[in-house]
Amino acid sequence: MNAAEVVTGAAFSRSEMMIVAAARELAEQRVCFVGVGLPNIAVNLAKRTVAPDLQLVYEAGVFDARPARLPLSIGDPTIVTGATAVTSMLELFGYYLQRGLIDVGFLGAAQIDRFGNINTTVIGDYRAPTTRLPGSGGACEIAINARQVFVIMRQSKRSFVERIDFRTSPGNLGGEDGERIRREQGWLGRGPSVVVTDLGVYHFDERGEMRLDSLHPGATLDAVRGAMAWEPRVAESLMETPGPTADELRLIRDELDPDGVYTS
Amino acid sequence: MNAAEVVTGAAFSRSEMMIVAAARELAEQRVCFVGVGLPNIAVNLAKRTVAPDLQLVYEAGVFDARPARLPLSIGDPTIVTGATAVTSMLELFGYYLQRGLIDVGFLGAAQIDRFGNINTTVIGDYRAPTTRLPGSGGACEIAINARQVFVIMRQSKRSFVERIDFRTSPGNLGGEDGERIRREQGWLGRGPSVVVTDLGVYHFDERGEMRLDSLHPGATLDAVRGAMAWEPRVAESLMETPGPTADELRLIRDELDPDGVYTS
Amino acid sequence: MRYAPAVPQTSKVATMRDAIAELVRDGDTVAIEGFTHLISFAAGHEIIRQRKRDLTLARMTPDVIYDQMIAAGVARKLVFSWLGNPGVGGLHAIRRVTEGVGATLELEEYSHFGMVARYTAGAMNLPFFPLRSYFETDLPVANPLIRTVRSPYGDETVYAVPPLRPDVTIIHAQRADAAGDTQVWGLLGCQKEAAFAAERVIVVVEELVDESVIRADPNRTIVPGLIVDAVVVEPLGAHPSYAQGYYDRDNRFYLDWEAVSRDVAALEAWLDEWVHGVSGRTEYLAKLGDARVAGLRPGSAPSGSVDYGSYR
Amino acid sequence: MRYAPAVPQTSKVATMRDAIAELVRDGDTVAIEGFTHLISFAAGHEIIRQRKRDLTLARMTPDVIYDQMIAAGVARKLVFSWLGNPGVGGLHAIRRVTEGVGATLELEEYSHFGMVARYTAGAMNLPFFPLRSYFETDLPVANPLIRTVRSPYGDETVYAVPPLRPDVTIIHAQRADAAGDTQVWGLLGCQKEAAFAAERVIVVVEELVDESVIRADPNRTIVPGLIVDAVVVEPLGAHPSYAQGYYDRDNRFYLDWEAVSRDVAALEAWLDEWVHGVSGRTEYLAKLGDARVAGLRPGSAPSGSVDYGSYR
Repeated sequence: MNAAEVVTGAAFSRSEMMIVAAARELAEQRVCFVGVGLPNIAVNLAKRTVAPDLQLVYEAGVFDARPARLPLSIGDPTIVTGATAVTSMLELFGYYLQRGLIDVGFLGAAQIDRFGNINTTVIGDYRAPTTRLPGSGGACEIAINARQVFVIMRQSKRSFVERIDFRTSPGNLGGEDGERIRREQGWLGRGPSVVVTDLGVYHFDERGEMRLDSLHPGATLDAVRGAMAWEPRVAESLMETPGPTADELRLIRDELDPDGVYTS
Repeated sequence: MNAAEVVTGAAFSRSEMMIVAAARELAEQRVCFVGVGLPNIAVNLAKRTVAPDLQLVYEAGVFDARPARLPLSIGDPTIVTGATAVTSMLELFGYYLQRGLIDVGFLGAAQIDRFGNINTTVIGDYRAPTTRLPGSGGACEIAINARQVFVIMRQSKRSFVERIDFRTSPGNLGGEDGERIRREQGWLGRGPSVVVTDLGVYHFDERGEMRLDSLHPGATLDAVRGAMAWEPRVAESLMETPGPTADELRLIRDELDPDGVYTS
Repeated sequence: MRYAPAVPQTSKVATMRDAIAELVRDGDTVAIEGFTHLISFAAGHEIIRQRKRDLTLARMTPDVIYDQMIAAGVARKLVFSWLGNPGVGGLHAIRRVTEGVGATLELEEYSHFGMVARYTAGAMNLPFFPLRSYFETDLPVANPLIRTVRSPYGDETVYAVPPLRPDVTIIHAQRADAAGDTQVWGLLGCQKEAAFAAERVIVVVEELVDESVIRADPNRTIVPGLIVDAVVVEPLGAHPSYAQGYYDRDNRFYLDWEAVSRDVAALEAWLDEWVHGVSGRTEYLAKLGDARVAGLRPGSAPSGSVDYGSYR
Repeated sequence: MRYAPAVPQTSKVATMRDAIAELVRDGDTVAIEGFTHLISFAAGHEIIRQRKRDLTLARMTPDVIYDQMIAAGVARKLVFSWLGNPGVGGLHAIRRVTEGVGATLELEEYSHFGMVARYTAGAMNLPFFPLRSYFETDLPVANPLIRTVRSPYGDETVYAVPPLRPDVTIIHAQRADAAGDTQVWGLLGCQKEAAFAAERVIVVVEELVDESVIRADPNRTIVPGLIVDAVVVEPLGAHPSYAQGYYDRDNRFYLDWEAVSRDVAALEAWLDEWVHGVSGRTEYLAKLGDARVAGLRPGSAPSGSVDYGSYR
């Protein structure tokens, strides 16, 4: 992007920065499986900015959607009208996802650990949880079968935890052990490769551990450490995430989320 | 049928009698899976006579076909136009047949034994056959999953054999042993229940063996014995098959098989 | 070539009241399927009105309708893969009976593909369906019905799920004929699989059409009358969910549900007013008002016609 | 709301000659699928013309096109479930290389559902697919790749088949756009499964249409451009088989084939005249003549249009 366009200061919210940073990660990607919630707005922003040819796959059974508005949910009628293909969910999960045709699975999460293992099932004990979360939906199979997984979530000591309460979707197995497991069980995917939060952008190192590569404008390493339960690995060449452009903000505010559902 | 209408003497061929007798067996049936060849004409005749509500299922993926002409094959476009449903073959074999929704599977055969085991694969040794036949097609799974199986075939010492050269489709297992096998393997079907030939009509007894119940006009028990490799069981109350009606013959000759492909 | 005049097929058209009374029985496993669109709220409400009990409710995404049904006390167990108010948040009636040590609702939990695979195994009469989900997760621990199966080709081991065979599957569709031949366009979800897997099937439709409409486009048929027990004609019967080409989701309703669902008294009052307080869908729609419905109608986006060809 | 102007998708439109030259390699497993209709005779003939060798040919119903290809010597092995000239009789070129002790063509034989299940396992990336065929038959003896698998739920044992993953799948369809998004109506056979199972996919179509035609009716799409490597526009490319809505089967051809196929010299002469003697489909059709083609055109039977609704 053109640096001159970058909006500075408090002219954008942390959520907006998170969505923008997540969208930008999709440049160069071809086929993206869009998860519930924040991924939905990030992916739709990418389609309007860095990745106009991105083919959006919705677990509802839609391939190459061209939503004319931000879908209210991942089954909104606007993802159907004008799509390239609509299939049964058996075929969507079997012939597209499990077959290995998805480049990026884009997920949200309630809890994540340093290896990208994700919990969207329960907080607390499974049989008597303090909070009952939605459960897997398609996340478990997306994490296993998409070639790589991007995660978008707000970061806090409650969400970035040492040990997740329930493993709904497997993380980045990393290393030789991970390779062996993948090979033996016929996994096609490499697991999570990007995590974008309201504070920064993480990628995964060769051992499968999350590494902070970019801090959002205004965020500090201390703020990051204060919002996670383990001592983070930090890239030697830690970058500052370029702030949102005026066009990115306009798209979010005027088109994608005029009611501020995702960005408030 | 009205006996007064029955055509007598040499006014009809043995093939015509066979097709008519086979069609009549479909009275009262609801859903019929139509096999290649002779079953195709017999079932289409039934639909025009004794079973107008019969729902025709073609393995090509068609449910409740209303062919406007005799289909040239079981994938003819005339079985598609005006049908109730067209599905993939995965769904046709899985959701309709294996699910147990087919009342009658109607098959032809090259060889049959006294228990209704059917060979449509090879004559001679499998690895070096004297005659390579078409193979199973859908016959194997029809025989296993249709609630009952009707067979139509011309009868001779070469086709009604003591021991078939290859078991393509299982027969009427009969008896307690058959019940046990069906239960253990989750079979839904009872196997062959009717065999109609150019000489007569057979049903199966409680042990699963074929029994001659009706002789076609002009056929004799000696002729039957001369056209099969085992000594047939014969019903105590052996009937004579009522000959074709004028209407049945007209339908075959004018509409269904004007070129005499099946009836020559 | 003409067919002999067929005996007219018995019509399966029924009222919602009769269909639910006759086909849904206490203790049944009931699947109301439809992924995001075509969710039969109308059938769910009738099940509540008739005070069915001890149901096992199956559904990939128990959303607002299951929150209402579970709040009304019809269910003892939930079989599912994603629990929430789509695009809004949680389902608080369900949370109340699933959180903490006093949880009273039994849960049997899969992933989406696991649920789809279960219906498919049911529809195909298979003893299990294999899939590559669940590796390195806690789901097989939480649900011992998720098991491994070894491939007979090489060493590979994958997971399997057992067939799901509902006593009753209820689906909403755009159109059907009186015999129950049913067509859907837009999202197909797992309705076909859930219907073929079931013992009994109720189809609720926006429009009852002549058989000739169905037969003009047989590739659109997802469920044949063969497996359908009742056809209920209930336009807008999927409100507040949507029906592709007919109406949009009534998002205000979903947003409002958040507050209603959090408050036991408000939820009771809502059920009294909108479910028990109306005799059926006609009164519900009258209460809702024409203006609200009018605001949900989409513009037009025709599919165009294709030619099957006449082969005589 | 508008999209940023997209980089135009690279067109995949290719000539049949280039598509076959680049995508079909000696030794490949090639599946030309299409059950009775939409059989790509045009692609089969081009494979013969280019004298491909050592192919493993897969197809549920090896019919006249495979009889021609096997007669021409392109194949070393056949994977199939039904072998014949549909509605007519045998395939004599194939019989000559499969009967008697001197049989030279290797056979791998299943039932129809077995073949469909193999493609489905390939399309789903499963190590096997379970099915209830083959009980008490000789098929698992003839083909040791048909194996049993025990259900992890109870004692039940069913059969399984392994995935079939063609190097190339070729399908004929009514229409596609330049990116390869492909729509079919009428019989669907196992084309979708065979295409998703394959490493490379060639789609041959009656008509090339604008993307907007595809997007107007997304439920009709059976194969997305995502998995398509080449789109070949070859009207009447399925002759003498049929294309629903476009032309009927040329039955005279199937009847005539019986005599041609029985006689080695006649078959060679036929290949010389109709395959090697023409440069491609255009010359083939010119030879065939307009009158013969005109006689195959069906009457009209429109599907009618449905409305997807515009949701903005």
